[in-house]
Amino acid sequence: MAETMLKIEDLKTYFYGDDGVVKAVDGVTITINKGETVGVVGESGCGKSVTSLSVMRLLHDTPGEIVDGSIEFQGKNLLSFSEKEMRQIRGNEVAMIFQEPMTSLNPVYKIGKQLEEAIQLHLKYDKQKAREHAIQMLKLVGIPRSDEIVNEFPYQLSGGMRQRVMIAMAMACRPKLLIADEPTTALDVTIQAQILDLMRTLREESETSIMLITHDLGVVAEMCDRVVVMYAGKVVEETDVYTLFEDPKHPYTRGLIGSVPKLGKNANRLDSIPGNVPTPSNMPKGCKFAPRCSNVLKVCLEKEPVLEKVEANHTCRCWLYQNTETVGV
Amino acid sequence: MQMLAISEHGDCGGVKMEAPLLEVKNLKKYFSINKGLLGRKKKFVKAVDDVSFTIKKGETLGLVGESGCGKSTTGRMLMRLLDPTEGQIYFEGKEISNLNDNQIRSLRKDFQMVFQDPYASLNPRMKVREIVSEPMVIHGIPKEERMERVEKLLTVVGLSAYHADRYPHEFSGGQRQRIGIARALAVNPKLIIADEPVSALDVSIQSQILNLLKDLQEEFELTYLFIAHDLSVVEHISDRVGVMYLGKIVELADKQSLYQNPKHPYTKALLSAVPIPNPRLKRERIILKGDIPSPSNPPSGCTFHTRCPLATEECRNKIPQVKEINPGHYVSCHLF
Amino acid sequence: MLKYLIKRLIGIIPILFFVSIFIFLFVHMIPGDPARLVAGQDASLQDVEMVREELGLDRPIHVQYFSFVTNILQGDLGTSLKTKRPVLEEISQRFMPTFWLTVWSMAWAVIFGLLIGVISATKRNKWQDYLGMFGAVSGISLPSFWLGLMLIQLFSVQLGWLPTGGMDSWKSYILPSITLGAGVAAVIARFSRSSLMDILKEDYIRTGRAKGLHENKVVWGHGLKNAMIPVVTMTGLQFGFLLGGSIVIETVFSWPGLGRLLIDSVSFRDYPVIQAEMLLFALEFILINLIVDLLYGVLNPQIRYE
Amino acid sequence: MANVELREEVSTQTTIKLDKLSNKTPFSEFWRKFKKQRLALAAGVFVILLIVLALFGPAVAPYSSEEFDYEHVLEGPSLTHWAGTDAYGRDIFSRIIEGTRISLFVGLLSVLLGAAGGTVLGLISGYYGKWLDSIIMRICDVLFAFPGILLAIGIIAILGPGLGNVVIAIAIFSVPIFARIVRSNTLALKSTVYVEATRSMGAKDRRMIWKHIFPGTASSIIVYFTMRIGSAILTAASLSFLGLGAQPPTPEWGAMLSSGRDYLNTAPHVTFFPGIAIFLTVLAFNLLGDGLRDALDPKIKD
Repeated sequence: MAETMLKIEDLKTYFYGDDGVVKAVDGVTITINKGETVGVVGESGCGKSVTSLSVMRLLHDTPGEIVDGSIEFQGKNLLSFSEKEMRQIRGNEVAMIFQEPMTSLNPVYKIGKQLEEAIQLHLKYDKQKAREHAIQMLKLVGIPRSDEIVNEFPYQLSGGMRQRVMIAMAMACRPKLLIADEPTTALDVTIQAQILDLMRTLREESETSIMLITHDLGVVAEMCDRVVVMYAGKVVEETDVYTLFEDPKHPYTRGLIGSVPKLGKNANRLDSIPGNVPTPSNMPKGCKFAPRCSNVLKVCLEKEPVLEKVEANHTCRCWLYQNTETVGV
Repeated sequence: MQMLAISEHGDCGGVKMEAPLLEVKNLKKYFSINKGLLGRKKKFVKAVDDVSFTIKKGETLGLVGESGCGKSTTGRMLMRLLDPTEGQIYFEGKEISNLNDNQIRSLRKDFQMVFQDPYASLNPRMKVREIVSEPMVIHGIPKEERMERVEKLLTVVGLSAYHADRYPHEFSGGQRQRIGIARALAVNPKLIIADEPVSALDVSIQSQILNLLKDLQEEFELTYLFIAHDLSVVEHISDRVGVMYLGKIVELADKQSLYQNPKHPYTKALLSAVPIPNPRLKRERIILKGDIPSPSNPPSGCTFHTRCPLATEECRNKIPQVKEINPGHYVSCHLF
Repeated sequence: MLKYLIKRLIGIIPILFFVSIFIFLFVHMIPGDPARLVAGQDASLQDVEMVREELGLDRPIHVQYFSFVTNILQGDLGTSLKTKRPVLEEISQRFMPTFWLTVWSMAWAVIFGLLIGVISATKRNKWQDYLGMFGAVSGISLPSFWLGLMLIQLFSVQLGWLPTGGMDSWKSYILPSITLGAGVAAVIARFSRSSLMDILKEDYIRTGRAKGLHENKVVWGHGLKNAMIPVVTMTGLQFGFLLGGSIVIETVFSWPGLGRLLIDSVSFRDYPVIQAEMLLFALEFILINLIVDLLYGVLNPQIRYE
Repeated sequence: MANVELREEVSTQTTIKLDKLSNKTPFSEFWRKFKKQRLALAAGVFVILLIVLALFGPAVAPYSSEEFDYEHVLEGPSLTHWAGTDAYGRDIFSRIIEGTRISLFVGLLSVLLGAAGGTVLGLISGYYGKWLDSIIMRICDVLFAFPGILLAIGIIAILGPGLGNVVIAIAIFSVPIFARIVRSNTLALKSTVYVEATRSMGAKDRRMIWKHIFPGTASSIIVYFTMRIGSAILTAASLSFLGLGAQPPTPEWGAMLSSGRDYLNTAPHVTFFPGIAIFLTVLAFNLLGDGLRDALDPKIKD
């Protein structure tokens, strides 16, 4: 068995707003091994980003709160860490890149300063050495004229370049786990190809584990070893990337794969999932996907299925595959 | 510079030539940016730079390209939301690019637009009924007919009649886009310009809307100009596709030729850059170097030469002409 | 940056032009005959005509405007009707007291306003925030003249710690500058709170936290510098408020400044002085806003380097 | 496993549930947010009370504002005179009640005039742009170059002291404030996609302005309107305090306060109570404005 890097178990992150409790993440279990890239896929509002922010314990500007579960990083429970201990982890052992490269860098500070900040903090380098390391990191992510770029401001760079800077910043302290939240969604296709290529190269060189959050099944197929599919705050299916695309079990996963127009395949109509993603105030009682499911059973409306092994290395949360013994029906 | 699609699918002999619904000739849009103080050395952003194409009745033309390629600006000029700097637009054989605001107003009935952002394109202070009936009010359709039609339109786009008395914020993104489509259909348009109509939507919703657009096209004999950045989506919905780069159409062909047999190095790179949801598929990938240049300072010669893996000296100096290399397949590249 | 500066300076020209016209027309808007006004009610018709000629009021209006501007540029602002002394002399005597009063008030206002604003923004929805913001909304609702009188009553009359008015020692500055600065401090507090709160929602703040930075460094290092950009602009606008407020406050504290001169002049209908004061206040305000624009440029790298 | 029917059933169930839940008009949304802000709610009640006092003040007041009583001059607060008496033995509390009408009238009227003028100018300036915009905005710049109260003093210097002239003066310097807000809102709304969508349908300017742009600026106007009433009342009181507004014996709060200055050492209540009246009234309008701002959120949503 490979060394476990991150083990999220039964994580629950709830939002306390004006209209009551929103269960943004409601019992999520994800395991990431050393050197592995795990994709977390789902549509907007499925809780994938909140899961990643929970790992970093970065729910500051949300009304969110982790109410249950555990997040073990290299065997240590991050939820028991103090804020001070968390700061040692963030940007050091666990780093993060975000979706919006245009707004993720501080407009009033030079690129170099923003990189050096983390380097000086975690690697305890002096100013001179931090600067050298920053330049080296920028070179590594393929930024031309890196020794000049350190003295420039974010507005002088394009979106693709800024995302490279973000990656350089994240990789600067050689993290063991990189959380990438939709890192290419805001970028153009040709730039996306560049960034994905860069991430693959860096992964091979550094053996960093990656948690890749995305809605794009194409990106998943290209980047990931294993995939976790989320719907309405819960994991509905988890397996390796090949099985997911060749033998998806959960009706939602199947619908999702069928919904995507595929390049070169000329289908006249696309499969589509009817209805809309349920809103927090309007959560169905049983299985959250039941109202949109084409294989719905009576039991789906009453009781929620559990996430269960359907094959070795393949789990699914669906009554179609549920073991009757555990259910007791 | 000619880019008229006279023939299609090689069957031009049998079918008699039909005048295109829309014809665009050498369309340009330069935005001036004032640089300098008193000197007023004017600089231009060449958002659209010499674009020509035609759309036939009942077909879907896809315009695809990355940010800053001018695809949305082209759509806005066709809607006359922007005035072209140069060039002509013909609608059913009649030039409309020289009409003034008042003359264009009645013509707008035939052109309708579906916008990218379903949240921003509906007035949050209006009920769905008012939103959908607004084009009918503008074009003088009597009230009884409007009320009846609104409910019919809502059913057509997959909503219910009772949704008419709701406000937009009560709907999800996909439902709002349906409202937007109902509004576009309200005055029986001939041409619908859809500017990234599904890019703000979730995957499962995106396919619903794409299917809806296809169904409506059949039912109402609509013609679409479909503008998007997603190559797979454009392939799915279009009959012919134009690829834009920095204000120019670099390649235009029917869907099969363009996707199976792309000619322009940019089209090739673009197609190879799209991530495909199949983990077993290992492709030769062309990764373009560098960023997309700014349209305010486009490269000389062929605008793609800074990133083109096959660029030669000629590409740096000479602007390539559009050539028809196969019937209906137009490429603007020195290699051909 | 130089380009930006030049652009700003050029932008001022039309405003100055319109302001000068406005002030020039000011005297012409006064009901009645300005010449009669200057000459006095008992003056003979002949005298009035003489005054008219002297003031150039018999000339065409554009000629009058032109000489008005030339006179101003030469420092000739006319003669006070009340004291018969040159207006420039009257005003320059009164300038420094008002100047120092506004500077002190602004200093208070910025220090306390920012402090309250930042604390409220970081302690959002906690008691510190509620207290700070209730204080601030009270600050903008307090009639400054009443606050001044109450402070006099407490600190001068009851306790006898500070003088009731006049400008004798550093002690005389305390009450007027606090009174004048209170409103501005409240505005700055409210504005910097909302500005900082908006900034703290930005993506780059999250980036800072994800780097493992201490929360203090995130707020004071990454947040505040960005939040300052709109706050500086707004503070500049508040100078106008201060200048206006000084008119009232100087009356309350018998301060020998421009504001009291203005009120005295209004009741005496001393138009040359009123005219000159309006010009001076407008110029001051325009100048301050120019400085603010420059500061804005310094804070914003996009302007600084282009 | 063809469970299409069942699915339909489920969908219908959830739709019905959804329909019950959502009955949100813009007003109900506003009220839901507004009623949560207790301070603003209290301020609103206080403002209503003030309006009632303004309408029926003299009927409610215990004494007449012109009732001289030389037996009880400059008396402190007592059970018979809640806020004491002034130098002529008049009941200060009654005078304050009567002053409500003056202050509210001056505040409301001046801001109403200023807002009307400013809104029209702002809409024209923002919607039509070009040279009209330049001219209107330059004029606003000039008016802005003078601190508000200075401008008012200047105007009064021309027109002469008096409450009517105070109203005119405050209205004039309110115009550019509203013009700027409405203009910037108009510009933002003009570039929204839904206004563009309407334009693409062939709508005329009149429809665009009245159906789409003006309603969009309304919430900003309401918020600023409320807050400006507070500051207008403050300015009017300041001018009266300086002797440029209401003249004694009018029971205007600023004028009352001014007349109390001479007795500051011996009878501070003469200045204290009118000041409290001004403070509470202005505070109420400001708190109400804050609450309206938070509930209406005049920033244009995307």
